[in-house]
Amino acid sequence: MISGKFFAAGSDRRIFVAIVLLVAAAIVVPVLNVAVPAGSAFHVPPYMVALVGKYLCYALLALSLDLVWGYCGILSLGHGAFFALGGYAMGMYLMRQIGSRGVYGNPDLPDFMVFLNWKELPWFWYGFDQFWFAALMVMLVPGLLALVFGWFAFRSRVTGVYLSIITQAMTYALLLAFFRNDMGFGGNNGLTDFKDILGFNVQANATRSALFAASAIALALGVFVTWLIVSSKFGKLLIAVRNAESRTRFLGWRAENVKLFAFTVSAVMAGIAGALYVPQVGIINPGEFDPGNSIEVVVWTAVGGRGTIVGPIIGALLVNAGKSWFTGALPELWLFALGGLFVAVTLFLPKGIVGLWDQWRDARAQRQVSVAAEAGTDIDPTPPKIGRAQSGAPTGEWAKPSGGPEPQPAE
Amino acid sequence: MLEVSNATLHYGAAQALRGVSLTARAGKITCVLGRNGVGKTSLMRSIVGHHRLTSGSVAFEGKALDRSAAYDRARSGIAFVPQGREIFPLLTVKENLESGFASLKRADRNVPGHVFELFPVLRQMLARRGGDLSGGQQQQLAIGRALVMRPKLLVLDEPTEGIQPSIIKDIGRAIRYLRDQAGIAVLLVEQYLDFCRELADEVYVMDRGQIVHTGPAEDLDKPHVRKFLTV
Amino acid sequence: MLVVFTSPASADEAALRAIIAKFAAAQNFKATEAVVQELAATSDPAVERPLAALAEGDLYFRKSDSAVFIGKEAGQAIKLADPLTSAEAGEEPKAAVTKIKVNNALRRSIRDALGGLTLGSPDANARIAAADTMFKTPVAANVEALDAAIAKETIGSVKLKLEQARASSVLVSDLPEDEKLAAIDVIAGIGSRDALSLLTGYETGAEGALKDAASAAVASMNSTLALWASAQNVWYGLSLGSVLLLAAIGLAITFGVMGVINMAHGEMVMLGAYTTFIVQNIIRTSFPGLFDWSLAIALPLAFLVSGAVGLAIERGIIRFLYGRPLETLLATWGVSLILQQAVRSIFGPTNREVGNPSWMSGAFDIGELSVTWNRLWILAFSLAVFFLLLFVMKRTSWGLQMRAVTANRRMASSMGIRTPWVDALTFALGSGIAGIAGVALSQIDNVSPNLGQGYIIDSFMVVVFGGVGNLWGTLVGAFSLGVLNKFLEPYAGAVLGKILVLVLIILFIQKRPRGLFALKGRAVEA
Amino acid sequence: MSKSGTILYLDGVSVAFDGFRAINKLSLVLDRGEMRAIIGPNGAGKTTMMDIVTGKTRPDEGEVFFDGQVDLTRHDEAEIAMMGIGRKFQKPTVFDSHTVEDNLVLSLNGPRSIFPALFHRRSAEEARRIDDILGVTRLGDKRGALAANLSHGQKQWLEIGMLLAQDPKLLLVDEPVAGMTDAETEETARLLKDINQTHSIIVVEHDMHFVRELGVKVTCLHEGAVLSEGTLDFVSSDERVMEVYLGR
Amino acid sequence: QEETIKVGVLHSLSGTMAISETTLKDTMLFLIEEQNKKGGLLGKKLEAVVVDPASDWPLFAEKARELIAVDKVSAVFGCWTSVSRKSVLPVFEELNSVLFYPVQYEGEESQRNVFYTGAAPNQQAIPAVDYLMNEEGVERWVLAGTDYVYPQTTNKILQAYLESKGVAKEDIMINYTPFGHSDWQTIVTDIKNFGSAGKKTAVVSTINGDANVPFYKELGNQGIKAEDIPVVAFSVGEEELAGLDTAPLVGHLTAWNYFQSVDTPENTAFIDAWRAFTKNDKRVTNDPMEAHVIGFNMWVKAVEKAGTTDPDAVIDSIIGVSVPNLTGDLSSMMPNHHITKPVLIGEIQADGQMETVWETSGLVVGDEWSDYLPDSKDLIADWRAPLSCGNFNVATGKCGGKGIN
Ligand SMILES: Nc1ncnc2c1ncn2[C@@H]1O[C@H](COP(=O)(O)OP(=O)(O)OP(=O)(O)O)[C@@H](O)[C@H]1O
Ligand SMILES: Nc1ncnc2c1ncn2[C@@H]1O[C@H](COP(=O)(O)OP(=O)(O)OP(=O)(O)O)[C@@H](O)[C@H]1O
Ligand SMILES: NC(N)=O
Ligand SMILES: [Mg+2]
Ligand SMILES: [Mg+2]
Repeated sequence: MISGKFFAAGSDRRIFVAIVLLVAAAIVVPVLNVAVPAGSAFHVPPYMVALVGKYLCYALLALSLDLVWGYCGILSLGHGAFFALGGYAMGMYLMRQIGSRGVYGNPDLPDFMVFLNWKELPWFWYGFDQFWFAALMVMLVPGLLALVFGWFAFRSRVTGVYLSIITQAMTYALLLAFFRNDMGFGGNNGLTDFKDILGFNVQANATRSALFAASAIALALGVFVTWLIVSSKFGKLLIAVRNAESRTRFLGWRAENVKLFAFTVSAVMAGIAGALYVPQVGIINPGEFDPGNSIEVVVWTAVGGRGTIVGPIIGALLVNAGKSWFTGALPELWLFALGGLFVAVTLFLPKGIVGLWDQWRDARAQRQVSVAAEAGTDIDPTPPKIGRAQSGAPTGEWAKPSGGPEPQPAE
Repeated sequence: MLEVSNATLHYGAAQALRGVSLTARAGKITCVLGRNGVGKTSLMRSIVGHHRLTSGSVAFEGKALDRSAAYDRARSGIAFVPQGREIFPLLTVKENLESGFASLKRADRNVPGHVFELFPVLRQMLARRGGDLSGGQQQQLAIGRALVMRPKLLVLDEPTEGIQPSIIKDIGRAIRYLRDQAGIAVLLVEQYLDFCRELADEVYVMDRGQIVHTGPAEDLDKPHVRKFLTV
Repeated sequence: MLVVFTSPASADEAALRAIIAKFAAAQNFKATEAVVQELAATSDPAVERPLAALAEGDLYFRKSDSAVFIGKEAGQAIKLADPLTSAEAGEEPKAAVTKIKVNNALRRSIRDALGGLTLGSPDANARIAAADTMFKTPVAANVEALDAAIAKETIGSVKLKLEQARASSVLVSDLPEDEKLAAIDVIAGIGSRDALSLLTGYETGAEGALKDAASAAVASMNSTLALWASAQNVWYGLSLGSVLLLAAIGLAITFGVMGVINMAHGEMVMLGAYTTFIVQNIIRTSFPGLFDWSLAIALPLAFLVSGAVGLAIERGIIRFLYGRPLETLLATWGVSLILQQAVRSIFGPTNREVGNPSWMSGAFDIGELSVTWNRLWILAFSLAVFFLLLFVMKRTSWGLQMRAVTANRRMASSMGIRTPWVDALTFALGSGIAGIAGVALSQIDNVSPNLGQGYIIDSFMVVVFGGVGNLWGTLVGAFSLGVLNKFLEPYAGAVLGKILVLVLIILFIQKRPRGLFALKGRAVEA
Repeated sequence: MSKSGTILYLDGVSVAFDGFRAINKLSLVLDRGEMRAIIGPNGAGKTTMMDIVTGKTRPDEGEVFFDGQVDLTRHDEAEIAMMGIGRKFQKPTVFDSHTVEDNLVLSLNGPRSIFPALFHRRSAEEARRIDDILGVTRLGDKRGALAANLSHGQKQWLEIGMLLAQDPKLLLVDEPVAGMTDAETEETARLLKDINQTHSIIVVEHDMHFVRELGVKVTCLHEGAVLSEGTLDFVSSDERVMEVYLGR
Repeated sequence: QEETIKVGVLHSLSGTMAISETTLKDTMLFLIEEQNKKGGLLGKKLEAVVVDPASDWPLFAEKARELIAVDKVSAVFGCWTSVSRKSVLPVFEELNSVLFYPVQYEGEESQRNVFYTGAAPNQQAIPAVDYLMNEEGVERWVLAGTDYVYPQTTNKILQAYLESKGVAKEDIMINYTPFGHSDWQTIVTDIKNFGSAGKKTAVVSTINGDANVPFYKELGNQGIKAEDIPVVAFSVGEEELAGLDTAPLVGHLTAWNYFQSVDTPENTAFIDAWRAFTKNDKRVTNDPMEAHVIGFNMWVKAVEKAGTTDPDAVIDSIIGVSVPNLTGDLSSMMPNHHITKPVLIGEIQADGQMETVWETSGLVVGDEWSDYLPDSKDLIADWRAPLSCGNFNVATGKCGGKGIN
């Protein structure tokens, strides 16, 4: 049974711990925020709830990228687009919830439409007054975009940098498009001034706590789903595609469908992350489509350790916490600190933070082997199998057409 | 000329070489044999500087090489034909050959005529990209490329792999020619027993990362040596 | 405005001075304008000096006695000169004088007034300028003056201009119809936009044969101008392409050849631009005469600065990452943040001024094609850099070693190639070239810490669109994206145009999954 | 020539790369259940012929039929593989970042779509086959090792193992014994003969001892076309074959 | 440790907006230091809390929350772009704090917790157009802007205004470009062609930020002279011009409420003190800086008046507060949370300064709801009790916008 494997000790324990921690946070943090009085040492201030809730959404985004990049070798430089689309779908719902409480008091049209002289609601805004519809769109829109985009790209065998760059072009084009007021999504200012969600005031403490809990649960679910995918035979196939796409074809696998599935699932996850993010930060605007944002997601993932499930989560939490802290504590110098962190991580933690942990475990295992060897017993000297996609070997995705820089030890 | 003493090599926790010692003399052909996975390639790569030994040493012309990088070893006269060919796929055949110029003085920077005598196909394909060649053609290019370097020691890891029989014979002749005329040392890994028996002045047989037999080529017919080469 | 040109009357100097003195009392632009008109009406060539000074904002009056002077700033003081004779008249502190204010409308009427006055100038260029002004602002009364000037004129090109000016004035005069028809012919022959706008304006008010003639002329001019417009578009496209090429070309080395996902590429460009700024700053303060040479001096320095920084990055970071191309993205992203902030801390967050040397300023016309000098030089420069680099890569042993090392570092080492050197120098070369691109880009764009960020996406787009690892691909990619962009822009607008270009890139990559100049064959798939 | 009864049917196939004709009006027919050895000089077009059959390279002209009726030029690599054509590459190509065992798991025949893979559980039958193959290829003690860390010869064996796991109707085997000891070469010949009981096979090799061991019909290619065909003795006594291939 | 009053400074010190906003951070530090020299406020020292929202809009919201909830600042001075302001608005509303926003913007907003010390469109755009129409006789208009809300809205207002003045539709050309647009060749040519139709033409530029430098460079190189086609810009100040060779641009116009060149004793003293503070005798000043000066002084006065920094008290007491601006008048906080300002039109000089060529005779009250947009012309804001409403509809007599018509 799946659960049997899931609770087994060893390789997958880390995943289990992560899920337990997230579920616990989903329960405990809201309680400590809402039920514990503000003076108490155990009180979690609302400020923290909002902040960490936001990080959890970023973590889900990073996790979704890891599914395609870490396991399938698709370096998407446009994952922010799926996040933003999910966010916009949620934002549209929240806009419609404002009703006649907008500054112009128009019950049908959001404020920005009124003051740009729109006469009626554009067709693509229909249905967003219903939560179920918006929730559906949160998954459907990014999923569909990924499906169509991926279908074309993977079928044409666009790989490596070429794929990365067209994903970047995609998010850049969307950035420019959403910037335009004529698009009907509020232009540069985006969607903002939200009042309530499902009838609850978005600014109320309890709502914030609930959103935090929802984010933690969504992330836990994301971890679980990702784990299910990568630990199945399909997961091995993902890695095989990353490693030698054309070889999988000669074994009869349709590499393009494999990638398409992972890409779409990942886009849906990113969309959900975006949808949870928007009510917590209170605004969604085209800045989320900025190619720089998508690159940052790649950076979080790399910092935590790609091809591991918990790595990207740790990376996203850490880098964002660092950014929050540095921008307050060292407002003039924080870029040195952050930039230095990225350089240091690459040089000293080549496989990210989780990689460091694994290395340490390997080293310990190795010590055991040598001890055992001295004692005359025989231990299988293969490295311990861990939750990480083995990425010791080259993955040619960014390698140039052919033989591009091959992995070789530096001299 | 080349002196390997007590070499050990680890890949992480796994040990590939266990105290290997070997000598390759100038004007002689030294052949290393052994089953799959016994460590032949690991030994060759340690000699040319692709792997750092865990312990033991490699000396060439009396100088210890252990600290020098692969390019310094190449510049001191060691040429390498690796298993798996490793030609530069996007460089043309001509450029692949010219990549061997790096270790030569400006005046010597030309492709010796015997390279094209030995492998006429290379002359026809000078402008084609190395990666487009057939497997055997690539192997010929890899050998030709090593010869451009005018080496004092030629390290060949299964050079006949994928090459048609007539050219294998030519390669044999060429190796002998290089030994006799240029007096260079040749270190050869080979699975193809007949080829080895014909050429070798001295053979080393490996098993599980160790040298288990040393002797002249004729020893290869002895059963206690043979047993290391059967399944 | 009625000015008599035939006999440059010399008004009495005292009368002129009296008029000039009125400037001090003029409270607003209308009043100043009246004084200008009064001066112009004297038709005395001597008024040219005070009027020109006024247009330049160099006319002052002394607060103590309301005397009017031409002033030149000299530190905290103003050097005064007599408005008519230019004789020196001492110095006053800034606070003691008041500048006589001008605005655009005033400058315009001074220009018109001066136009009339300079028609008889001994300087041929001044006469041409006068003729141009009269051409654009036709007045019936000018015909007579122009006739006289044409009769006296000896230089052919000036004469032509004068005749064109006369034609435009004839149109608004009450001369007979056949004169006007001839004038329409003359104007139609010019074929420029100014001529077109003149005729279009005339056409609406004209009647009968004149209207027909004007309409026909307008129609034919419109069609030739449309042709010129597409030529102009091609030129703009090439020029945008050259900027893209410059931005991308260093990346074609560090990324295209070496495979380093160099997110700090833009910052290398930025360092080149800041080097230009420093060079110009030193020149401005210490060697002002060398200003026209500033770019030539900055070029090698920028190459060295960016190259040295590149070298340091390669030795300090990149070389540990050759086995892991993807990690270079993370590390160079960090480097780019550090470099941006370093420049921000040293030079401040705002734009820095980098000037155009005189040979990079202005524009010239080929027919109706207007070509700005800076764009032309940048195009020439980008091509020069490109071919130089192509030569290095394809024809030198260094280029061969570079390609061998990046294809298979371990094997290249076994061929005797000093791979650390080659790596370091290659990265330095790519960075250095980014640096000299920065020198060129400083001529058309902001020099600010964000400079690099503006080009990084475009650079990657160009290199990848052209086909990674292929220099020709980068060239063709840059120019085709440039031209495509410029042909879309007039129809779709700048924003939609850019979106369309991105969408077309996405679609194009579907057709050619390995870029424009895709490498084909086994070598690639292996 | 009739296609029926053939497992592979090539007629008049040509392919050129930038004007260089690598395959030149090649015709070749393999009967069901047959094993054929193909020899020929380096660059004769042997590997290219396999590329054409497996859908990697599209021929410029000519007919390529599988199993008498399937036009292979209309299908892509994955479809062709699913029909039952398996291939071992000249340069051993395995999934470096997977263990030996996982390489085999991915090769085992069975459904090839997403959802079955997602919900796949390994059956006892599959486990047994993997053990068998590991035994045959003598990689049992490398079961958990990363394929990247295998020696050259071990990769050759792994790829043969993957081909076995795939269990295709037609096996295309490009230089299987390169880098193997003489003893292993004999072993491989035995193995192929064994498989030939139930499968059709094309083997490319330069090792004449091995080809002799197989004892099957031999085709010699040269410059993209058939130079000679028949028993090994017949072919190797052909003057032209000696001239261009075997040497004197 | 002695108790201080904390003041939040929320300006981007990195990213794309650092180029403009960093100076405002310095201005706030300067003002706070000056105030402390005068003995602080309510007997306490002021303390600046500087954070870097890094030109990242959601980060603005996060940092605003941090300033208010964690650092417990009494007021925040910050934001530049409208989107950053929109992003922090809900935070100020929720946590009930005050924000002083110093930049010219598109209007159509009046929020209880925000004080708008920059210009509304009627304090900048409309007077500029009036000037061009009356003084320069302009009949044909190019409205060129960066493609986002501020230019789009401003241009909508201007278009309505121009049409109300009888300008024909075909005499208005509207053009938008992306942020950071750097290749202006086509557009400058279009402007040139549009301007050669025989009618006096001018460009009204709402081009923002980095795109301005290449725009002006291209104008200069293509030889568009101010006498032929003047350009009036709303987002180009002394700071932006410092990065440009302004010689070819002499005569082009800008419209602001303050120029560094304004010749008043207040301004001279301010510039001297500012240069002493920054230890840079070339450091320029600009309009948003002046807005912060006014806003800060108003806040100080309001706090003194209320005797507390409590936001509710300050919000009540600040209305009607007047402080000297740097152009020699008294600016007052109006009930709509906008202030009164003079409007100046300046021509760019060769030294990068602006020379005032026209100014309004008196101060202009910021109009939050434009009279030229159909849906906002009936709205007013008045935050005094009992109305206390940001969108009071004078037609229906109800607070809460226009409602359905
Ligand atoms: N990079 C590596 N990491 C771990 N183990 C390795 C690595 N490379 C080789 N090995 C192991 O080391 C042993 C020796 O390998 P080596 O390549 O030297 O063998 P070989 O004698 O050349 O074999 P062959 O005849 O197949 O080429 C093998 O068991 C192999 O699995
Ligand atoms: N993409 C390509 N571009 C150019 N030439 C090619 C390409 N592919 C193959 N060739 C050429 O086609 C010929 C046939 O190559 P192929 O690999 O089929 O030979 P082979 O018979 O397998 O030889 P070997 O025994 O050496 O493996 C060779 O001369 C090769 O150089
Ligand atoms: N409010 C502005 N200028 O964005
Ligand atoms: Mg080997
Ligand atoms: Mg072959």
